[in-house]
Amino acid sequence: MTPEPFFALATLLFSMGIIGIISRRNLFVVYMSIELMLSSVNLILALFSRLHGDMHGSVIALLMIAVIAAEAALFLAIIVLLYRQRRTLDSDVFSKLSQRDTL
Amino acid sequence: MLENSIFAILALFLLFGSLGMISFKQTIFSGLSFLLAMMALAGLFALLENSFLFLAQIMVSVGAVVVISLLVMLSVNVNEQNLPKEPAKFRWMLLSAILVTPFALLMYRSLTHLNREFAETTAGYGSLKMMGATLFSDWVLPFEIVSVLLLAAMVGAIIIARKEPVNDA
Amino acid sequence: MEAVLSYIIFFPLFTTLFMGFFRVGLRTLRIGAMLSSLLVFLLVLLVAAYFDPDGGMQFIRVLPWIEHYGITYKLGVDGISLVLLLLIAFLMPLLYLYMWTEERKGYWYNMMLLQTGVTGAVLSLDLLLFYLFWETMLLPIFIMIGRYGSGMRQFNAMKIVLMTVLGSMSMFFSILYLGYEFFAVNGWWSFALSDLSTLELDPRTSIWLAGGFLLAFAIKIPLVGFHTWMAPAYGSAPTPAVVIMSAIMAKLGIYGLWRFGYGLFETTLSYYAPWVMTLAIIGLLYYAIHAIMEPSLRRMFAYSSGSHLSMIALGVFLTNIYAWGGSLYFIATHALASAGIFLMIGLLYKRTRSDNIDDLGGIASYAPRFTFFFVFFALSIAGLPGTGGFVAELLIIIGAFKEEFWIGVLTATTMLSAMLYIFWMLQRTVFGPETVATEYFEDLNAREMAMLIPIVALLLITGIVPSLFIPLFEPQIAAMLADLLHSIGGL
Amino acid sequence: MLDQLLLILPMAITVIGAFFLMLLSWNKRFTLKDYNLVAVFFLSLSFILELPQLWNTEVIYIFPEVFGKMYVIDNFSTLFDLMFTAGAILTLLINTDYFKSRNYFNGEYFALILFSVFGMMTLAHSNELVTAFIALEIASLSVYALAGYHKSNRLSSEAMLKYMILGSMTGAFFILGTALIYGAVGSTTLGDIAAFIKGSGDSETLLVITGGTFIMVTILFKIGAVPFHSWVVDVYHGAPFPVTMFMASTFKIALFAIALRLYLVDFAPINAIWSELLQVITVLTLIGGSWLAITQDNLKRMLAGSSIVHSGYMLIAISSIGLGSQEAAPAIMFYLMSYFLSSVGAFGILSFIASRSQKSLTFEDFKGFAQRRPYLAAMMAIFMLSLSGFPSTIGFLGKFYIFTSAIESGQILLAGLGILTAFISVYYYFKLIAMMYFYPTNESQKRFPMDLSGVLIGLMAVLVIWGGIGTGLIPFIPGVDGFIDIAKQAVLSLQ
Amino acid sequence: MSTLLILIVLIPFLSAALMGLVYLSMPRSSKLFYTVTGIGAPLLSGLFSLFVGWELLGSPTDVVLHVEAFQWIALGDFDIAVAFMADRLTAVMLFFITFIGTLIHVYAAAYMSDDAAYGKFFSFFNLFMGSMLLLVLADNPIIMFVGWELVGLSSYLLIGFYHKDAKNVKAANKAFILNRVGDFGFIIALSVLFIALEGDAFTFESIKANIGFLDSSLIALVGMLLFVGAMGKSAQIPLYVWLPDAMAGPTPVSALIHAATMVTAGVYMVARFSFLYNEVPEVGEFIALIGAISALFAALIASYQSDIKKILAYSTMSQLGYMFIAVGLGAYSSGIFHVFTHAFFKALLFMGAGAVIVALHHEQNIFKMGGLKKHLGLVYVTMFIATLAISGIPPFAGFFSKDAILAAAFASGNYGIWMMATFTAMLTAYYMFRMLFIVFFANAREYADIPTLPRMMTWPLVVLAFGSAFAGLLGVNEAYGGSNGFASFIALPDTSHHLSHFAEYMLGLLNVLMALLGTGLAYKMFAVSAKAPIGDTFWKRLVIHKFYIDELYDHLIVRTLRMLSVISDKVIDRKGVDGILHFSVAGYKTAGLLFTKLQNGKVRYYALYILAGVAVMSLLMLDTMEGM
Repeated sequence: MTPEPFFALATLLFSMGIIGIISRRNLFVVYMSIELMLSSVNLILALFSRLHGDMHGSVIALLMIAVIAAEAALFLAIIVLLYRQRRTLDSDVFSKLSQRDTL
Repeated sequence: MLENSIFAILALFLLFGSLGMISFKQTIFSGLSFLLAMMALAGLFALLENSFLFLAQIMVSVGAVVVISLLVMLSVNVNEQNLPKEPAKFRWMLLSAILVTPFALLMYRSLTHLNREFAETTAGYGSLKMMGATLFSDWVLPFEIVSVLLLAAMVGAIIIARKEPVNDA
Repeated sequence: MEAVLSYIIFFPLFTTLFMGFFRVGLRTLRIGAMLSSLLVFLLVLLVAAYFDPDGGMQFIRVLPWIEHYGITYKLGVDGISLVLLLLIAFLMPLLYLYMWTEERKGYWYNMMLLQTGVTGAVLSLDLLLFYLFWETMLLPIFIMIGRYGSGMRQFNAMKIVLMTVLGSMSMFFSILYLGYEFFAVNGWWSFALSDLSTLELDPRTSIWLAGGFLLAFAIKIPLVGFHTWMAPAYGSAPTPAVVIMSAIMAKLGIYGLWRFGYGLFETTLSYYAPWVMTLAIIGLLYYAIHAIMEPSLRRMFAYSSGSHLSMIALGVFLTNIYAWGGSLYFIATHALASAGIFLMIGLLYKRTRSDNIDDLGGIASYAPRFTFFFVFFALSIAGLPGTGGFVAELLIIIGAFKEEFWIGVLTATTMLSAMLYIFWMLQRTVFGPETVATEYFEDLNAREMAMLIPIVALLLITGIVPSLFIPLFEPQIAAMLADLLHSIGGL
Repeated sequence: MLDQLLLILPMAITVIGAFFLMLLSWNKRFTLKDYNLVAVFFLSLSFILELPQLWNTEVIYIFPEVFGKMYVIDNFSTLFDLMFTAGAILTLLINTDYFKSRNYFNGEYFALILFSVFGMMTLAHSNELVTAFIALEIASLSVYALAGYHKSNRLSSEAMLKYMILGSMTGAFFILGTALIYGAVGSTTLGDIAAFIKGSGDSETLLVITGGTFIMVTILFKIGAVPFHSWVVDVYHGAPFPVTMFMASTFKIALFAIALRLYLVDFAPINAIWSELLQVITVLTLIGGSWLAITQDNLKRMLAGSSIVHSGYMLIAISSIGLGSQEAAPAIMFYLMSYFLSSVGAFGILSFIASRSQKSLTFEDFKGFAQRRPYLAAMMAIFMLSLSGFPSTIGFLGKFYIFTSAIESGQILLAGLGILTAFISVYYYFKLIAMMYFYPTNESQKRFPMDLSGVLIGLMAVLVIWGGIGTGLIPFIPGVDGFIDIAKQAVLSLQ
Repeated sequence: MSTLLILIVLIPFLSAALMGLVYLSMPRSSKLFYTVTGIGAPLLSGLFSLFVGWELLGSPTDVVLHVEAFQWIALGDFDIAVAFMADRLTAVMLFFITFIGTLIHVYAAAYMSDDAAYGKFFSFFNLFMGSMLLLVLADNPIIMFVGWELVGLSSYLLIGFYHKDAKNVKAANKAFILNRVGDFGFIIALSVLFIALEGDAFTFESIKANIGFLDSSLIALVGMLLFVGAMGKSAQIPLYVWLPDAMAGPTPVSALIHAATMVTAGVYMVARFSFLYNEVPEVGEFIALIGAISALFAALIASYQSDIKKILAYSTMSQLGYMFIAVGLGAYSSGIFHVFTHAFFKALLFMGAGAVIVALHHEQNIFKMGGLKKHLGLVYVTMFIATLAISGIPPFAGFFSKDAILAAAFASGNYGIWMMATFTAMLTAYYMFRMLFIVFFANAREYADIPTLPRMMTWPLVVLAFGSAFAGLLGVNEAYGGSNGFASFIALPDTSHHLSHFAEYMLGLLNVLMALLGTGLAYKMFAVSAKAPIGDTFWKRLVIHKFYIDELYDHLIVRTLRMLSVISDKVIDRKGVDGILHFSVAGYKTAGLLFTKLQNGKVRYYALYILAGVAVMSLLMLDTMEGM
């Protein structure tokens, strides 16, 4: 077993996270894409930890899981709030701050 | 060899899970795919002999975060017509995929630049005990402030999500 | 005694702050302003009295300011800056006299700030200090035009600020670069003129840096092509601001050419000389021609000012004693004449609510005193013998001939250029039949005469006995010129 | 032991204050004013306790046996701490009226402010990337929540959403970079990274370079560099006024704490690699920012756009650091201080006015302001002058240092561009002055508000002028040199 | 003695300033004060001038009085003092300027007595006197130039005296502007001369001493340019157009300025620079040619004018042409002699014309006069004498001076010039007698109320009539039995041409014949009845309309300048310079607007920008990695 496939996998995951943020308008998907990006970093951290043979990477990953949880809480809250405001999950709807609307 | 095939299966799950997550129209399907991906990730942690991380991933990421997300998804109960119409979804994906390529290339090339092979792990690697030892010897400060982070996030989330009578302009 | 220059600069500022802080009434305000300006005038006379024409830079005051970058608070006065210093101090009380009935307090505050700004710029010997004053004096002008002006005042105020700031930013860049070069060579920072002038730059850099300074001065003067802020600003600004702009601020551009242009880039400036001289000669005629059909008096004399300033700028680039002496003398005399004419236009505007030539005429029949002063100033702008302007023009023309025959001929067209507009203007403004606006035109009152007579007197004295004034600055420019010719010759 | 405790006391007080406020907010008896006072009390305590450390030039690692070298106390972090606490105090005090006029504020708001201040302070002190990231997240998440605090306002929620999505997305880059660095170095402590870079060749540092690049993405995003800028205008606009003020004046500065620490200590040997990249970004930021600023009618948006330009100036200095300028780092510190003073003042006045009206402020609203409120208008003019870099204000000296450092490092064109955008900025800042002074109003003149916020804004104005022209001539008051010395000392403490 | 020179100049200036101040501060002060001060100043100057002249008369010819009042400018080598000199040329000029000036002042006191701005008038008048005396007495060309300019200024003020009518002001403008055009040449000449002579004192004496060291082409250039100055002041082609219009001023002004003093300044200047012109005779010939053409041209126009003052104006221009013929050909003393005699009869003519105008309540058209002999007997007699003098009928003053000029022209071999001058002599007699006949003889009619002219107006006429009759006798040349006293007194470096006495007689006869021919023609055509000229043929129209020169100038210069002015404002400034500025500002703003279009509010776009940024950064880093 070599680390390269892991690297490729992490890269793909991170990229897919970015793609998800950009291409989707569904706020849940956007939120999960961000989680995905962070998770792929976790994979890398765990991998490095394994390669280095120390536990630092794993600990960082563990802390990251907490960070992910924290972000998730806030994300879910804002999604709920927005859904309550506009009855939609479409991120494009929330564009009242565009230059056109403020000029 | 066994490891390789396990890796292949987990990787496939992970990839399809995340691919599904970003491409399903229905939120709930995306959520479920994401759940799958997260579980596969947990599997990969296990494959990397990181048992504690595996546990944490299952318990926190999967068990708490994703499941709560699913619950929220269900609770907002989005029906078909409230979902965003995304006719150009795949075109956007293509565009962003093209744009993301240089980044991915850079990332991959940098990662593989690290010429390291998997070595045999020392005894107790990935165990709770070693994890705890590292955490509480070297990483006390981050661990401490993560608690503040969680607290702050919680306060924030409560403020944001709390229902209040809408009376101010 | 050595702090006297600081008092001269900051006295008006402190007066402003003090009176602004206590929100004094209008009466106190104007008496205070007048007293402060008179005090400053006395101090300047004191400086002039103790001034030694052969002594080079005097009354030098150096205090540390931003020590880390070697920026100092350095002041000093020499023959060239003394001329401007005297002018400012002389004009300010007269302006206050003009403003005496002005009830808007902001007017007074701004004028006092303006005095601090322009005086500071004249006396600073540290480049950053100079830049500070150079920019600061723009602010009161901005407010004066935009707040108390007429016409499209807001737009015009913005225009003058933006165009002048463009110039000063380029100068700022050059200052920074010079400062750094000095640091790179010597290992310590300094922005003092005397230090930076010792730098030996390579010609290419030097040309670029000199260009930065020149742009600032070209806009301030303004040379042709950099001038479109001028007429709108003069046209919109209230009279005291116009007087300061034309009599002092524009002259600071010329002063800058000397102090910093030649002070820092002795030899490099000759690279630009053909260009600037071309622009100046074009300006001399172009502005004059432009003024012919200008219906607004203020705008007309804005162009007139431009025309004469082009001539002064030309004189600065003609490196001989006649042209330099003439330019410096012209700075003073043109300042007086243009102050006079703009004050007259202001008085005219107060009486008729118009400075449009088409609305005027026949003033001579009702107001002989007004007519006398108006015609006198108009003619002194045209370089009438007996007024200082004639002496100055004569000197510059001779200097131009010293340089080159054709430059001389083109410069001598100044004899004609002012004629083009002045006389036609006089015909339509003060002479001819009266109009609705000028019926029952009130003649000048005692206060207004008191304000104008010193200017007239000084113009006559400068014209009849220039030898009273020339020795004040001659040694200075002779020394500078010798230095310059030496370094050009040394190349 | 005790002295070490004393050293971290300011931070501890902040977080304790946050907890205390959370607890208080359960009790319905307290009014907003009480919360405000409590928050200000804790912050001031923190500030006062921190102040003496400014004269402490040693570099101290706190509890090295437990924390390792993760938590550092040096002059640099102290200076930042002081700015954060001061910024928060000013934000709270100046906005007293604003809080009163908006009923959506409550106790948790102040807790969140304190949390984010705590995050920023930790960020300034952290000598380790993961700590820095978590600290950044604390600050960010609190600010996200603050930005969306006006829940019934759609703009506010939208601002929060945008800020959060984009912030988290770029935040992932930070931790990705950290991971890469960890992969190469095996440690995330800054000292170790520096040692690693010094001790290894090109190919080994490659991972560190990529990691550094990714970390830079986050920093660039947070300071609003183009093309990572698009959130700035929207979020500044959407967020409630006190929050915008807090973000613009305080939070923006926080990022420079970690950026400077990284570039000056960590990446010092290799940071020339990024100079080209930074130059490109700087050019984009300067031009794009000025484009954004000149086209705005809304003042919050204009200030947001202009804050992008200010980031551009600081980026000039950052790339100058990479190209070996000695003066660049203190220049940034000084610029941060000058920007802090001016923008706190400007936003303070805006929020002061906004607290009395419900609509968002545009240039038009300032017509005749000088007649209505001459003192406030004069102060606003001072802040605008400072922001535009007009001489005799502190903003001018800030720019002076930045451009000098750029020239020092040979980035003459960049300095030129910086000066050009400074020129363009004159337009939009002077436009406000023109609006205030050049138009008449029918409204009668109002008295100067001699309350706390008015006095504080006045103090800021005096500081802005003093910072621009102050000399050491007047005894007992530090002149401009004092400010620079502080900046220099702070930077020196890093090395 | 020399200090008198200062007083001569200073007194008029001081009295002008005094009267001006009094006028401005107390507009209603008594006329007596103005009259006394106004007449007193030139009278005093005149007395002092007589002393000076007496002094010089009793000294050798090369004695020059010098006095330095004070240092004017001293900058580098440019060391100019306000200094005065008087030699015999000066003395002559001083004499007739102050003498005739005083007479005209007296005349003016009566002529202007009803004017509200009486004090102003005398202030300007004395200013003029002072300027003219400054010009004449100046020790160096620069001070001379100052006087030269001040003369132009005071003529501007005086011509535009009746400023209510814009036409008069316009005439004044024209005068000053064209004078200034001349000054333009003058100042260039002076500057070139100064630069060429650099290092030496710049006085007439030192220039004279050093002129030999200069390149002759340079001298020619200086000479030409100086003459440009003279053209302006002395109304020669092409700068003459101001002179006829300048009749807009009060008649005493016309008499003083445009007859006796100011216009002769050009001739004086050429004579003063005679040492220079003697170096370059070809320039002199050019001057003579211009003089001849001007003389003929003006005489032609004068023959068809109907405004009494305009006729006199053109006649002045014509006579000035004679003077330039003389000085151009090196006959400086003849030229100055003509200046001298001309001063008497031309002043007389103007003042007589003024008397007629006053009598007819400001009627200037000669065809509305006629048969005035009865009513204005004294005026008629004096004007008749003046007409005889100007026509060159012996033994009146004009004959001797004009004859000397014609003889010089003939003797120098410039026959073309001589022929033109001779023909002009005929024309002169023709138009002068035409005027005289029309005004005093033809179409006699009754006039309602012709006022009695005050004594102060008439007795100066008588004085001048004596002068016009006998002044010529001062310079009777040898051929007519005289001793050429004037020329030997004035002692100018004349280029001497020898002409036999017979030739002189023949020339004199020819002149007289030509004058009689002109007189006869005039008598035949106008003595009984006179009709205004009608432009029935092209040539007549051309002459009546003064060859359309005014119109030509108007179109060629004035309108072009005005058009250029409009273009510079509307096109160059607004479209050009401001256009570029506005274009760049608008461009920047448009770019800004386009850029802010990116700000569309949609978060995924924002993320896309970030990704693009990341992509660019990644590409840059990949590129860097390649290099490592």
